[in-house]
Amino acid sequence: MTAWRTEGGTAIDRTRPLRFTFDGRSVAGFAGDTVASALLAGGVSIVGRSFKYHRPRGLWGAGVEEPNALLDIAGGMPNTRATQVLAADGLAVRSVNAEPSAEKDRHAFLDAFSRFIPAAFYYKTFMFPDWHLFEPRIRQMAGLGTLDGAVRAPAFAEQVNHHCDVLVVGAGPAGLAAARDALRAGRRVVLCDDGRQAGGSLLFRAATIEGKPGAAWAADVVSELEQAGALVLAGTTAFGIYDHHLAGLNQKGEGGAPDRLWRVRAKSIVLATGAIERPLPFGNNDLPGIMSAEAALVYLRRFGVAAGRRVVVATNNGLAYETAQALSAAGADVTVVDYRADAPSPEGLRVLTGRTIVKASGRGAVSAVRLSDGSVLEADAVLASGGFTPTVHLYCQAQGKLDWRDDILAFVPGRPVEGVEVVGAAAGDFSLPAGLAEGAGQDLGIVAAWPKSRAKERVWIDLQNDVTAKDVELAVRENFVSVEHLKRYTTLGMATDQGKTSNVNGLALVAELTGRRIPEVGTTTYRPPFTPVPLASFAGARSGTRMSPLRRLPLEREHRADGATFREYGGWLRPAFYGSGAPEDRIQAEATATRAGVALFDGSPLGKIEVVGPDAGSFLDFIYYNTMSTLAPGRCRYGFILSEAGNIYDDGVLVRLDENRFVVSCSSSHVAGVHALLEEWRQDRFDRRRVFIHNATAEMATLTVTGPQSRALLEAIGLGLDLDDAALPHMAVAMGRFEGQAARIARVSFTGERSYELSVPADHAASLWSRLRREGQAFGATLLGLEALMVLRAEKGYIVIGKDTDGTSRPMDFGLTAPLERKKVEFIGRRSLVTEDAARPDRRQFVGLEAIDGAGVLPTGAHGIEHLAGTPRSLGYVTSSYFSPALQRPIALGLIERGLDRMGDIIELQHLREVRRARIVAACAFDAEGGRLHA
Amino acid sequence: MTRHYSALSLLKEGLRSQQGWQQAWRSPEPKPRYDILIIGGGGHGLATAYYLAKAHNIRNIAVIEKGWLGGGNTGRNTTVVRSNYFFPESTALYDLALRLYETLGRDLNYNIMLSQRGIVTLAHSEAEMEMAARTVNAMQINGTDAELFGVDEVRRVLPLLNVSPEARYPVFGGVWQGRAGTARHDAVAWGYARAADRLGVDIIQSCEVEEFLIEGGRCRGVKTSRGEIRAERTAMVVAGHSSHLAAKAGFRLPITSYALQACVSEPIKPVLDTVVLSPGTGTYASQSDKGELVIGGALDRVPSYGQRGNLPMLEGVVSGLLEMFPSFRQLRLMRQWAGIVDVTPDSSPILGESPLPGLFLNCGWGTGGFKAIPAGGTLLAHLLATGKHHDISRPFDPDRFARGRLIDEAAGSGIAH
Amino acid sequence: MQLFPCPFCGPRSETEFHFGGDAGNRRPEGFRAVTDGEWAAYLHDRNNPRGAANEIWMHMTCGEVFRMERDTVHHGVAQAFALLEGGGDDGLAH
Amino acid sequence: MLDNSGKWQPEPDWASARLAGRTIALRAVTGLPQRLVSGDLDRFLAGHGLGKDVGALGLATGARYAVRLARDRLLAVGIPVDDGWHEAGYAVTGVGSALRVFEARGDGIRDLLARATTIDVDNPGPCAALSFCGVTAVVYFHEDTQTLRIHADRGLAVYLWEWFECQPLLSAR
Repeated sequence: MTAWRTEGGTAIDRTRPLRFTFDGRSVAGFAGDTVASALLAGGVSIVGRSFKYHRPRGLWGAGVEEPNALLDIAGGMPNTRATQVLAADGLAVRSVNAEPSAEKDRHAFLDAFSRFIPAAFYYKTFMFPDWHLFEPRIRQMAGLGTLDGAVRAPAFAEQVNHHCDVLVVGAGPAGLAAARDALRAGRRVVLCDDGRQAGGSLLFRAATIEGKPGAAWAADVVSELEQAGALVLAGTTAFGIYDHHLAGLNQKGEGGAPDRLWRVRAKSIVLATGAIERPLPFGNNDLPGIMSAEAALVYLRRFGVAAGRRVVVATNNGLAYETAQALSAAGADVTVVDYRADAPSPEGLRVLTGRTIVKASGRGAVSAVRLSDGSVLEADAVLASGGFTPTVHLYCQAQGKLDWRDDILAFVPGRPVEGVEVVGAAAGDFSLPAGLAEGAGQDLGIVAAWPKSRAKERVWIDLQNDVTAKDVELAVRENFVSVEHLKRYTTLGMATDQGKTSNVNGLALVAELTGRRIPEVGTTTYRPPFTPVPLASFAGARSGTRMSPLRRLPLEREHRADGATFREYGGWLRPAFYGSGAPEDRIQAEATATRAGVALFDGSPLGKIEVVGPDAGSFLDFIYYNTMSTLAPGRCRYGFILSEAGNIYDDGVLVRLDENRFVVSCSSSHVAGVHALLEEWRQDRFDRRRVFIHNATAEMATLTVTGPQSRALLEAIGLGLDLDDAALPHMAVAMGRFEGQAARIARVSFTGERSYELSVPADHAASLWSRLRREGQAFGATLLGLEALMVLRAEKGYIVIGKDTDGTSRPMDFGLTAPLERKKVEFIGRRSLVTEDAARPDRRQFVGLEAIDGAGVLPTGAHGIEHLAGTPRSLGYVTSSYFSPALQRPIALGLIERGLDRMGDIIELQHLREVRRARIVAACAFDAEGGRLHA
Repeated sequence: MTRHYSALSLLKEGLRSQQGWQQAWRSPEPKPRYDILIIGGGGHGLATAYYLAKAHNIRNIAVIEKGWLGGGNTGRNTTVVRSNYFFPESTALYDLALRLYETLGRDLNYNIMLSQRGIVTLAHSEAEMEMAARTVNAMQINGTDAELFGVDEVRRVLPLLNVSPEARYPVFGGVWQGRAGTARHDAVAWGYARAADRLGVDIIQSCEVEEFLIEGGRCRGVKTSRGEIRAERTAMVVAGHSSHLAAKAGFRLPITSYALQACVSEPIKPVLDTVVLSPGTGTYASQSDKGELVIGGALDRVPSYGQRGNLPMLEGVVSGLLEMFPSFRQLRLMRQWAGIVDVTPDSSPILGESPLPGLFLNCGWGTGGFKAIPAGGTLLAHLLATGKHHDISRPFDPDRFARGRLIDEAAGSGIAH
Repeated sequence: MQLFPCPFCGPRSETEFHFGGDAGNRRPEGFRAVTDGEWAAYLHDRNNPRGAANEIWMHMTCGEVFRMERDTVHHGVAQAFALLEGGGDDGLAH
Repeated sequence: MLDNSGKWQPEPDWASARLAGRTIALRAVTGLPQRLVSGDLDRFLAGHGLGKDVGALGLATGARYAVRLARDRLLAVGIPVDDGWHEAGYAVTGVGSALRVFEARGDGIRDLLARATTIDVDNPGPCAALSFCGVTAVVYFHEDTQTLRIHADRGLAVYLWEWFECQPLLSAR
């Protein structure tokens, strides 16, 4: 190809030259050039290598449809289309899939073996001795671009939601006219176009609209839209239409800025997405120098680049004549090969009618074409138009169905889709908008030029995936005649261009081979995105700590000052332990100090969901496994909440503040779930005027004072209430005051020690905490992190939902059967507790496990096993396991089959193929009588 | 004609312009009566037919498919095969499938491109490491391969994974199953179809069930868009349409249908050698032989039969991938799609006779149907041929719902399957 | 992203909603008399229609539990209905 | 043992925390008395001399007002009333500590809403509880339509702040 710069070029600024490198070679261009236009102008004819056969490839298109010119941009994105990236000074780009360069690709020899690697050859071989011996090499050969593992850009993409009345996709003449109409009718309008400048075909095809040159008219319409407040988005691709008229738009970031994702919710959508030119099927139609006729017009008018000096324009329709005339006027030697016998011959053009191209030839680039009449035309560029395929992807995504039109040989939108209108070339209308343009629109006047079976030459259908007509014939021969089978078997249309240029030619060939009409073959499903969209655009702000937030404690600042090590627990950031030193030592010391004196623990994440109203008691009887309406005001009760399937969903203490007000203390990780469960049953089953749910978890910080000295410490603080055990026994609650605020004090223990949970408004938590710290010094108060708390509660055999239970645990597995036997009223999950499964004797039951082999702490996750006929079988597993500082020996909890009936039995435990021995014991290992709760 | 596939036959056909290849399967007209009728020409249905013919020597079989072979979930999944399950019942089922997959290419004379590149299910905290140990021990006891990986071993198999402690989901290790991997999904359907066709099975595409023929309280076949087809035993193997067909047969199923989305990036040279799943981000990924990153995540939250992608779930899944692999921020999304999966209350499949005698069920695989195809086919063939459950399929009978004896992997292992 | 109409709040994004099962899946009461089969049908069996569906949903941001008629194939939403005050007694709730 | 205290940034000093972009500025508001009220809202509003409550992007004025959160629930701001059940038919729970309040001012409010919510600002609806940056928040205007108030769970306030910080709209650049 000997392309050259002409005069003109509306997109480039010749006063601003620039240089970049392609495969290490320096290329000159101007500001406004795409990499593609600069490569073309710079005489680079081989811009890439084909996927499978490594054939040399040149530019085919000028926009999103480009199948060949894929580039890796240094520090940027692999597989970028040269037609869609602006040339810039210092840019370094490489062709993909070619080593060391597209010009000299070391795998070019593969083309000579093409006959042995037809479509889907891999299904037929590589089975012996085994596929895995061949696979690594195949993987190396496949793929296109190369990822730079060190690059982590783009870092961020904005995501914007927008509502409008009318979204117009495509700012060509039809789209502009539609947007202006909607605007003038008072609608909220969004107009987007994937080009950097609005105008579409008006930017390169000659037209006069409302007395103005097309491009000037387009600019005027855009300024009218913008001035009236319409949102006009250039460089923005509508990549998907989703449910309920939601359009996904990706706006290209200019000047190194990241892209931006728009989610546009439109009452109606106008698709003015134009049409894409098809290749003509002839032998070697993939040679560099063979280009879309429309793309050649774009390069000439927009970028001042003529595709060749000796040009053949080959066409089966009338639209390619503008290319021929423009290139001729620019000084190229042009011959038109018109497939139509009765084509009109415009003055000054050499037109050969009623002839087709049979074959192109040339080494590395096209040099000549042989015609159906046997004649040979020399050419350094062949500009082909095989007709136009309306861009109906978005219409189909919006659940539209296509109709075939014989007059334009194309699929067009069929039955209307509510709220979606298709206009212009996308609807098969190739004339300019009615009433606006002067003179007749261009006449497509197309004749068929489909690929034929049994051609001698190799004719490419899908350039990017290297699918030829022979591949399609093979697929049909093997009965892969469904259009989806054809696509998957040959990979036709599955490349990064998603078949924009190949789809219809492939269908036409199948139609011929199977004796059907093209619409009978059907089309494949169009799926988003219309063109590839940066993954970063979908991620938006979701990364790092913004990926999914943790809840933060009101006292986080205080814990940081106390040297807490923070960990994530059930959606909260919480202190694991305090101070420096070996974590295990710190944890043991905190646990020991708690039992010896007093500890302060931040239990603020504990759920506090208020249930208020005259029906609260009967409501909670239904919610809980346990009876709750009999709870006296000022008292607390432990209970389970089950799922309807009878499995334990959550546990916790219910507090009754007064006749009409309860507080559900659910697990900190279950607050949202329990809240929703309460709301749902309230509205679905109860009188929603007589019971209400308020989630006050964040309102109250809960500070736990636990240990034998806890009462003494609280007395030193003075909370304005009687702390005598008669007035405030275990499992009672009372109201006190702190700094003039109501403080709720509950005698509830998760350590087995005398404990007080102090709940105060979170804004007052810091001063209560510092008061406890200050007064606590006299008692040697320790700070207790969550890890040590877990040890303390395990010594007592208290369960942690989700750790000591799994999704199949039922209350009877924990020995709690009384409510089922005694409770008179319905509750969630009740009927599921009398099924065969719930009654089966071999359930996994909650027990303690005592290591008897002297080998230290049992591994959590180890399974109890028994052997049946030499085969191991799991009996359940260790759920919690620690070294007990109080007992000075390992302790463990587990769910073991029939465990409650096997007290004292010794079982084997297996962990990572090693076997341990343990005795089944009661879950509570420390202070079984519970005396310390009252000590 | 060339029937057998091999390097030699490729060479031979290359020399004669590929003219001698035989049809992969015939396109027969339906007969009025078969011994066994299978509704659904996806992987499970075709495998059932193949094993009926091969293992039970029953040849008078038809598979009817309303669209094109493998056009349902067989052609819409993320191609992962694995058996890293918790309960012995599940391990027995999925490991049977994996064992059959290991020899399937040679068995079918069709390269299904089984690539046992391993799967690592990441653990992001010490608590998740304890759960991972629980799972690994269960798998080892239940007789399948599993290792507990530490962070160094994870880094070795996933060099581009962000294992920094500063990652939103830091990596502590994971559950490794080395025999897991991927297989080419279309090839599995096509391989079974070709092999079943060779054994005489009639595979009839574009044949939609209109109603069931119910006589004397039994299913006697179906009325289709291509006429009545009678059979004494009929199997319904129609993932994504199970409830809809069940309604035609007069019963309801414990199934809700959801869209499961997946997507692929543009192809790139190899960067990801194993399958990786992160419970923290809710994303899993592998790289296909063609170079595309195949990315999946959780189910959509809205029950649906629309086989379409949607933005919210896609955005979550993609951001999860980028959190795991920051360098993937350079890539683009090339294609997005969705399959419709049948979700049961315990996410385990249903295999057994339906409430309508004579009609048998293979459904409810949720997101796990593809990996189970050889087992689903083997077990349903056993049930259809003998009238009795195979030991491995017995726990998956639909009677488990009334007995309360669910096989809930998510509940048992804490890891979503 | 679908738009669902909360009967109180109006149209909101699907991400604000939680699916609550079939409308009219009435909970069998009187646990002693309920058979295994009846209970399993309530717990597990679903209409799961392909096409017109009649479902219970919760709008998570306001907590409203309501009934919605929609299409599971093309995702058109026909209408949403508030449940009756005093419990789901319009015969359509659980 | 892994320590996450570096990864999760401590919360800013809310009294002085500010973010400012070209068209919008953001700060925290402290000390607003807030209560959840559920039940007979008409009686509550009448009993406290309040007019109608405001919905999503509604305009509240003064120091005493009510914002609607659900069919039968509202957020009462600046109205002293005891917690618990009231025989007039409503339940009250204080949430003055539970909800952190942000205030955004400027021409860029619509741009902020477009990034943080999917609400149609021209048709926002009667309920001010909506998903804001992925978390449930109460969102309405206060005093004028250039001043947006956002109430959200205090535990998530740092997340919201980090989300605001990463938006070009709220960066000084």
